[in-house]
Amino acid sequence: MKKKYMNPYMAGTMLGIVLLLAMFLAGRGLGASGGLKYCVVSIVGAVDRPHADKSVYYSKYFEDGKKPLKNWLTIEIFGVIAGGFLSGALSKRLKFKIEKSPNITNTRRLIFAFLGGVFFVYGAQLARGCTSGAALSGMAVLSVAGFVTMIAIFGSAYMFAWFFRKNWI
Amino acid sequence: MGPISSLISMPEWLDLLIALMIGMGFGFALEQAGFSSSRKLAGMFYGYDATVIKVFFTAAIVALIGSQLLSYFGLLDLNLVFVNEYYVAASIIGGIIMGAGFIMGGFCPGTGLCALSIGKIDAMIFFLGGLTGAFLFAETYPSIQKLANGYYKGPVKINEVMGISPGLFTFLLIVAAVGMFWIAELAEKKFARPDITNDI
Amino acid sequence: MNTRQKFSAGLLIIGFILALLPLSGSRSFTVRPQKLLGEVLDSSTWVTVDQVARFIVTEDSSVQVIDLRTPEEFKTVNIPGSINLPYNNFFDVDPARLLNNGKARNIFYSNGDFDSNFALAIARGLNLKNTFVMKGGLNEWFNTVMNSTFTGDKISPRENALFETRTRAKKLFSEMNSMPDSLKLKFIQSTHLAAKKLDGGCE
Amino acid sequence: MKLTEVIKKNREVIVIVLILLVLILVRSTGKNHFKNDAEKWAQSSINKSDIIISEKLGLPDGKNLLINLDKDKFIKNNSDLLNISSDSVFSKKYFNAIMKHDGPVLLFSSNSGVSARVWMLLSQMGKKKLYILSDKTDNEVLKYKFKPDGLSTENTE
Repeated sequence: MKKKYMNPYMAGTMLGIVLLLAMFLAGRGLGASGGLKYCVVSIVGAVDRPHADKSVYYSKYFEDGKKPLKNWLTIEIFGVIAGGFLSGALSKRLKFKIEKSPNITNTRRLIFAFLGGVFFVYGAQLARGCTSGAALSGMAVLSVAGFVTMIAIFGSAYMFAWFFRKNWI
Repeated sequence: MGPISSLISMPEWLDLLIALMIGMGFGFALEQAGFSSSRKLAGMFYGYDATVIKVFFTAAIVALIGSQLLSYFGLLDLNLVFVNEYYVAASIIGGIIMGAGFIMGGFCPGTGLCALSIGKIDAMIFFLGGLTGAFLFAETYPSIQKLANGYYKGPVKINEVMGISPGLFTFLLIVAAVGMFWIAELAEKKFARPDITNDI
Repeated sequence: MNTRQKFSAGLLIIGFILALLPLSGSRSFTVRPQKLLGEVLDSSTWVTVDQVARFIVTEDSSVQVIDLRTPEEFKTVNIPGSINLPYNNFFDVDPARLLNNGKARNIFYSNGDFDSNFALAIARGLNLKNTFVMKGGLNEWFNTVMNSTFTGDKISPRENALFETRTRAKKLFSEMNSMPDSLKLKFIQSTHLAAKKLDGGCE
Repeated sequence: MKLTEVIKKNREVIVIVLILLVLILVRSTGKNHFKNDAEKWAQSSINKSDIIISEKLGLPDGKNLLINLDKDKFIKNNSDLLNISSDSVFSKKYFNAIMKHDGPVLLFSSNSGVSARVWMLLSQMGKKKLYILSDKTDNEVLKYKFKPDGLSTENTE
């Protein structure tokens, strides 16, 4: 039997302490989308190195023989996966499944999941951080960018919620 | 006196080990909060589950209080902690695109990774989509470079813009958050969907 | 009381305390007083004008000379390769970030012995251990390096080397400061202090 | 609800807040640390003429306490004199004497750099009315003029 989720305020406190530790130990916040970017950069670098060297975008990640996979953000997201797995194992929530509303098909759910990923990470690259990197970490250091991004994300999600309501409720 | 990384020049392996440990804590906290479930996350936008706002604001406020106190006790130099730089257009437009992605996919990158780690297949597809998104951004970067780098304001802090002390701003934020928590729990009752919440 | 109410109450009280604390977000000395005193009185924090002359002549890239005088004074005359960081707005430019520049030594100088040593005490107090002072300032530089003359006919090899260095430093100094103003300005602008950016975010 | 009941139900909150209050109390009353806001306490060093004084120009009013920072030298002066070698400024006995002195405190060292550094440290501890006694008050004036035509300099003194 799977365990119940932690009380949200307790979980928030735990997350806040992790964020505080990141600030105290490394002088930086948390991040997730940055790690995805570095994965892509290293894939592109491995597949088509001349293209990467030519592009204004990729080339800066290969300057001076830098290795995009050996990067704080990339290692951090491996940690996220490990930590999530650990927590799932402890609370007996490990299970392969597609989570969706019973009113929609698996294919529909997966198509939208894919599209959501595309949009989210594209926007995160533009805003230089996602909900964790820009909004959460930004708010914790009182950065204006953090608050603006947070309001934009939640505001827009509420705006679009009506259009996608069939997917969820 | 923190941040430790600026205090001593850490060897690379230690720096990356810290990254791994922080990442693990991050993933663990997200999963424990229930962010590995897209339907729980989406509940935020339909009112039946407001965990997102509770966890999100509690975390931001705890880190904010903690860092202010550490700085007060002379243990952390906040001038050496990274402050996100403010690109007005990029932050707003990026945020709007992210919001759309959030409601479509039901995850944000961090929660997606953590859902993927416990075997959610939709999260794996979300992750693939994320990689595609990052790839698309890199390829379209030359044409949106101007937008991405325009209206640059630097690493501005919100309390400095408002002209108040960081402590006072934190207090105001807490007051706002407490109000939101209260509204969120009222909404959870009003829009309750036991069929969904019992399922996740 | 449920969890939300408990958390709300706790956060509100702590937030209220925070609002009352004198948190200006500004920098404060972080090294323990007794330790800092020992550090600033250590003789290794002083370098001589001759050492600076040698750094300049050998173009030592691990050293950054920092001129704390006003921009006008700096424009009139300065030590070659130095960077202007006026003491008057030492805090405005965020010393902690500027001096975290990866250089083994940042050497302060002003005209005399006050500004440079005030700045050193501040920098060391902010835990910037790569900061030093050129003893005697620019006055001592003129006195020792610029006015060095060869006296007597018998000198030891060591004196000879010292004299060589001084002469070469003097020549560099003269060349640099004899440049027409427009050229000098260009040169100064090209050597602005490259502040190390903080690492972080999702970039 | 009775008061005892409220306290019982909010035990965690009360404990955390109390611990925090005690820590803040200890910090704000503790003396062995530098004050917050280094910029504020360094401010008067920017306008040097206010803090660097010489006997010639006249000493500040009030009961002066002169601190001689040089180890071996003893200087004569008509104000209260304290011979402290510079490295024991923060030893309990001398530090209390400096901080508790109401009138102006004058720092003297034959090395102006040492007086300047000690001045900054004491000022950052919150000491007001702190001066540097120096016979070289014009120390920060450039006494040489560089002549661009050749390799020569001119002493303007």
